[in-house]
Amino acid sequence: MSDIQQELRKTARELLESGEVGYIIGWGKGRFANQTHPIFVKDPAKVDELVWDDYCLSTLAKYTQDDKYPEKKIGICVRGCDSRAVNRLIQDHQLKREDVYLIGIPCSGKLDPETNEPAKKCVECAHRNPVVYDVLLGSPVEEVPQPERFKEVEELEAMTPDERYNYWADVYDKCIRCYACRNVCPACNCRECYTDQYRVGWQGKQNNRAENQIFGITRAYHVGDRCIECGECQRVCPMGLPLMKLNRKMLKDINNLFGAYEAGLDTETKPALGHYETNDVEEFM
Amino acid sequence: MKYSYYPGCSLSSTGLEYGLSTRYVAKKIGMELHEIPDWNCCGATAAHSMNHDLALALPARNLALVEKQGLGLEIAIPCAACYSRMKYAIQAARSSEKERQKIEEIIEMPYEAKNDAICLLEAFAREDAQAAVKEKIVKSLNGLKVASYYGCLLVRPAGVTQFDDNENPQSMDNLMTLIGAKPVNWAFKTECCGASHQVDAPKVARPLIYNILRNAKANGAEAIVTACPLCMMNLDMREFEFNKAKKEFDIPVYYFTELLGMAMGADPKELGMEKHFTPAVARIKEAFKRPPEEEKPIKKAKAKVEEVKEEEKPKEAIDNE
Amino acid sequence: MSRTGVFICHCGTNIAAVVDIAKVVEKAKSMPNVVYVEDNKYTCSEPGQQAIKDAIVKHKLDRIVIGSCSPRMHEPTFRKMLASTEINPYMLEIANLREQCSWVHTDREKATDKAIDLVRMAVAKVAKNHALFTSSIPVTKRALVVGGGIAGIQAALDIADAGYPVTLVEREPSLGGKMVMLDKTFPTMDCSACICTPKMVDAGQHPNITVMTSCEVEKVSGYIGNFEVTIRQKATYVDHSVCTGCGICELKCPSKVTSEFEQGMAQRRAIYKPFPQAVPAKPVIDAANCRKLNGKAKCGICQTQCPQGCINFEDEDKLITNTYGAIVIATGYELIDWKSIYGEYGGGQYPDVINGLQFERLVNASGPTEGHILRPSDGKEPKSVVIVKCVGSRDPNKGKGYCSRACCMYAAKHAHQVLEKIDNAQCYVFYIDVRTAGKAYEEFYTRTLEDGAIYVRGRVSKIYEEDGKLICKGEDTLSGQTVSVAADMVVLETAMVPAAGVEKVATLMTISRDNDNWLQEAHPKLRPVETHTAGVFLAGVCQGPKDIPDTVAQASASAAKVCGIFSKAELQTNPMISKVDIEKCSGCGDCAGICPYKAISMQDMEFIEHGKKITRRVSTVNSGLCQGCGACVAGCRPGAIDLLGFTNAQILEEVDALCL
Amino acid sequence: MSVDVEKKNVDPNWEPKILSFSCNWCTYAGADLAGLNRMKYPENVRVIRVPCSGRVNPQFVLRAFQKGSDGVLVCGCHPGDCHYVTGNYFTRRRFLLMQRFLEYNGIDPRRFQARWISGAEAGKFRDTVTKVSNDIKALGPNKKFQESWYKERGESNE
Repeated sequence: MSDIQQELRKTARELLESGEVGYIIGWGKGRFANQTHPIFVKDPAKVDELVWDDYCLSTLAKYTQDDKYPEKKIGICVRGCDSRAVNRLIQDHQLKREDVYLIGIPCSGKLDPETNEPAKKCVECAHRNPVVYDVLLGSPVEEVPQPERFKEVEELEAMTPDERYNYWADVYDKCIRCYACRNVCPACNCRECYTDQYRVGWQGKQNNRAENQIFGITRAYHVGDRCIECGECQRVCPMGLPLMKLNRKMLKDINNLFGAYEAGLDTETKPALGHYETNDVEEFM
Repeated sequence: MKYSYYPGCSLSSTGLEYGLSTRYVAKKIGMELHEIPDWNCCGATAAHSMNHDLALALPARNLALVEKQGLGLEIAIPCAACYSRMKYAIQAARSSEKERQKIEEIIEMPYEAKNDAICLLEAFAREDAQAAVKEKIVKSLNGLKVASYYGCLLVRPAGVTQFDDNENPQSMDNLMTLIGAKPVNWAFKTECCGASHQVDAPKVARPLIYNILRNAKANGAEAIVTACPLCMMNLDMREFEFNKAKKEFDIPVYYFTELLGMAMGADPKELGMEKHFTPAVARIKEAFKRPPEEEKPIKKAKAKVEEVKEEEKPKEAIDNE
Repeated sequence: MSRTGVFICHCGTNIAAVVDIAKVVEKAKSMPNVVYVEDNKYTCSEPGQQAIKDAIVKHKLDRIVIGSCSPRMHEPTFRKMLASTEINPYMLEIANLREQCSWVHTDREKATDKAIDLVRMAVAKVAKNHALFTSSIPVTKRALVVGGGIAGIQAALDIADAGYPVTLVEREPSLGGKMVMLDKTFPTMDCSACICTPKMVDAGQHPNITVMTSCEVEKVSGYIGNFEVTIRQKATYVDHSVCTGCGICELKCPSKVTSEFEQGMAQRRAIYKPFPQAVPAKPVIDAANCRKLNGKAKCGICQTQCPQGCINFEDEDKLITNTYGAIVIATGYELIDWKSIYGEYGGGQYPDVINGLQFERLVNASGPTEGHILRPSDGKEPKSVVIVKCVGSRDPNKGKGYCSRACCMYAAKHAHQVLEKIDNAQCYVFYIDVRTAGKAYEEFYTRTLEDGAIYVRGRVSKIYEEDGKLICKGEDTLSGQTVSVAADMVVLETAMVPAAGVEKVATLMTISRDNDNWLQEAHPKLRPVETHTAGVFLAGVCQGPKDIPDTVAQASASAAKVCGIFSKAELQTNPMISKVDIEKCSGCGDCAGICPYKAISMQDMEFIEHGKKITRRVSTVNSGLCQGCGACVAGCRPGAIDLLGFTNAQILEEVDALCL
Repeated sequence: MSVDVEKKNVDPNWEPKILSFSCNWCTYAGADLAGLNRMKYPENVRVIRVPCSGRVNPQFVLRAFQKGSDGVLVCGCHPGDCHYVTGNYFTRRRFLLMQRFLEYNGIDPRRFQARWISGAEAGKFRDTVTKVSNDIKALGPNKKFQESWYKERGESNE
């Protein structure tokens, strides 16, 4: 692991000294060994703060949304999921490819700081190598096929409508509407989220079960055809809600109804709800 | 060129020479024909005019046996009637699940309509077979004018057979050009020969055959070639009958496999050719002795040459104007 | 605080019979923002409307809800009424108390509850209505007519006579289309050239019509009143401004080509006028067959022979772009390719089996045989002629399912011409039905029978050649016998199919086609010459098989529609269109992808954000193109784009009102 | 804390509240035609007119359930007949997904239906409304996604 870290620091120093990049978004250590968090390195001297270890979990692409009109390129370390996030932001016209310099790092999965077990999102990850990058550190790792991509969803589908309602009712009772899931998600890139809009009437602001359910379902419906399955929403949710089960349900239906689909692998394939086929499945005759 | 093979009843009775010549030619060009073990009669017109389920079950049993045989090959079927019945059975089983289950009940064997059926003519009309036949030709019919008669069941109903053009089929004509014969462009290729009605309604059926022979003669046919035992029997036997009353037609009738066999140097007896009503051997022997035709394309080429010369002529005229 | 007025209509007894009007009025009084409620026996009548106008003034109302019949019925009426008051016509909502309440329910109490709910929904919606104003778009008073057959010519003449400039585009080297190929026209048997060529000449010389032959429409954009059309002027290698049409070049040209105009029965030269009376009467060079242009030889005779020196071998296609206010499509038809479908009629191997247009050329005085009916094979006069009708028509499994309408009449005409021009000729007509649905059509058919044409009811099953005769085997269903006719020549009256290339024209104009590829009219009975694309009209057979009288009627109808548009200085646009809130729009472009009318385009705009000048991509709506369907609004996640008249807020209010 | 949501024994004279979004050019015209022919159907469907079924945002359906409607019906032109050419192709995709997603979150599939009804199919409109109304009557009132759940149990549950 350390030689990639060395290369990362060397590449970062070159990029910063050459002035090609304004700053670099990477991971840095917190106070404890299992704590890594995103950091922004501007000064070539400080590149040694950049680390690459088992706890680099958070996705970095969404931070580009805080600096939408950079003078210089932004350097970002991209693993498999980050690179797909970058593709998604480019496809949604929220990021220009020429505004970012992507340092690709093949990732063989990270550890969950609490349990020191491989993180759930990494176990389920189907694209460990970056799909887009300007430079690649280290050699690509072997991809792990994911036959049980929708297992959890199928388990829920097997329940009766009432059981499912009760399952989700318990989940939404815990939701505190902190919107962390929305803030971390690369697919959630609207300028003003529908939940923040005043008096349009989409949805109340109270934090009760009904409003939480409507928020959960609407958000899953909004990002359903754009979700890159990076698992961040579930990881960052303070209440530990199984949000990926919602997104994966949407993806399962999109795959069954409109053909095999994985978001963000390139910038051409259009999200499912953005277009149509005249011979789509017909159930409303 | 490997097929499961369903000979059918005619090929060991009235159409014996069709069976012999097929075996001969297939062996010559290396086409493997795996006869279906314990095959049964396909029911032909008798079955489908009396009972719908029986008409589908009889051919389906053979198809089920092919599946049990497990070679996973297409089934080559010489006789047009058997071919038509098999095609109906396959289409019925593939188009409705209910029909397939009823068939399975009657024949008490599993049947999933996996294999396809084609007529023997289609097997020979395919590129690989035509190439193989070309290599084995030793004698040419030297421009013998041959009218190919397809009859009805080989090409109709188009939805079921899906073979060649149902109004103007060419596959047998192409085979004939391979062995040096000159196919005649006539209009009765797919007209009905009256089939079994030659027996129960001669007054209506005989004119049908008479018209076919008359149109063949009118277009200069020196022989008629068929791919169905019933067409063969009707044309051959009734021509003999007409000629007995008044010598009018001199057009022997052959199976296409017989002509292929002869062109590969077979002895007429090996192919059972002496069994024909209208004497057939003489015409072939005479054709072999004919002077080989100059290559047709040369004649065409000459025509092209004249054309070009004519074009150049005005050019000089222009220059010196 | 808005002041809503609610007016409940009895509609005579239609609503009052089932719905308890008094109870609805009572309940309406307590609805939010409602300050005045009144019921009226006939709200749509003059006194009814006057009552509303008075109430508006008296109670200073600013929003109106009317509980009456379906909005599809009287919304326009009540909007016109409001236009004469100071309330904006779009501050109005209508509750459908008749078609969807009183007429369909019997239980008085439940129907009344439903009526109250419907009024409550309308009141809740109207609270969120905004004043909307129609905007006007300029109209370019120039028409484009695509297709130079009789339909295109007639439409162009009518529009030009009304004083508007017209561009008449025809892809062949001359106007005239199919009609100019015909010899006589039924039922009056007047000669087609005598009634078509004068119209062609009129179109050619009309000051308001610019005839553009050998041209095709390349690109169309824009909307009604402002179509931007690019036309490709194909290279003709002859400068028509200088050419006098003397024809010397046509005589000298060495290379002979089968003439498409003569249906392949005669030859023309590489430099040619399709037929003597062509408009414009000037030749063009067919590059594929000209020996100089296709590189076969160094010919160039026409250039040396031309007294005016108007041959230019370096001519190239030109693209001409212009704006048009309205477009009439008259692309016409062609005959079905029967040879590839009907093997039983010989599949084209017998030269004496010809189709209707070929017969027209034979019997035409300026045709290859100067009007004598002679067999294409040996030039002899056929003594017995068989005419076969419905070849390709009314034949769903081999040809087309529809009836081509005109062939019954021109088959009778052909029979009449055979019997008239060939002495003691025999003419058999095989038919399924004889359809003579037109003025003097039946009389024309009976006269053909009297001339001695033998009509055999049945289809021809097979045509084959034997001893020089064409044997037509068929059936006479009236006598139940099979019939066999030995004919010298057979004329097949084949089906009409849309002209090749009509798909391109249809997609350019964004109009749809029915499943036989005919262009789709807006409504078969009520709007036969209009299409769903405003400003694009249809004329003639491109919309479906028809004969010349109907074609000319449609041509004049579409011209009237065009003049209707041009009579106004400006066009009012539909105000209920999408509007973008550029503050909320993140420029993701989803809406642009959804819009079927390409009315939404993403544009970069200047903004000041955090004190810094930046340009950002936002969505903009073209008010002329947007038809107000709202598909984009439902596709916009933050709700940045909204549909005026059916905004998110309005619909959500309606949903809330129903359920509280 | 599971909630006994589906009271199986539904009292007979309970009237469901059903909301229907109908496209102006086809289904709304079909409904008017049903009226013209004096066809009869149950009273508990309220129609909201929209220009095109493509205008219906799936969030409206969520809102309807949340605000207390027992069933939602979205209707539009048959694909290919849409007055706005492609509106209903998007409707079809959106509601193929939303229908499954509602079911996944516990809403009984019969409570949400979508149907293509043309301007001439008055009979089909009446039959669809009657069928949906009877389905929902059998299912009983919908308590899911409802704010009213809190009113019954007082504010402390906020």
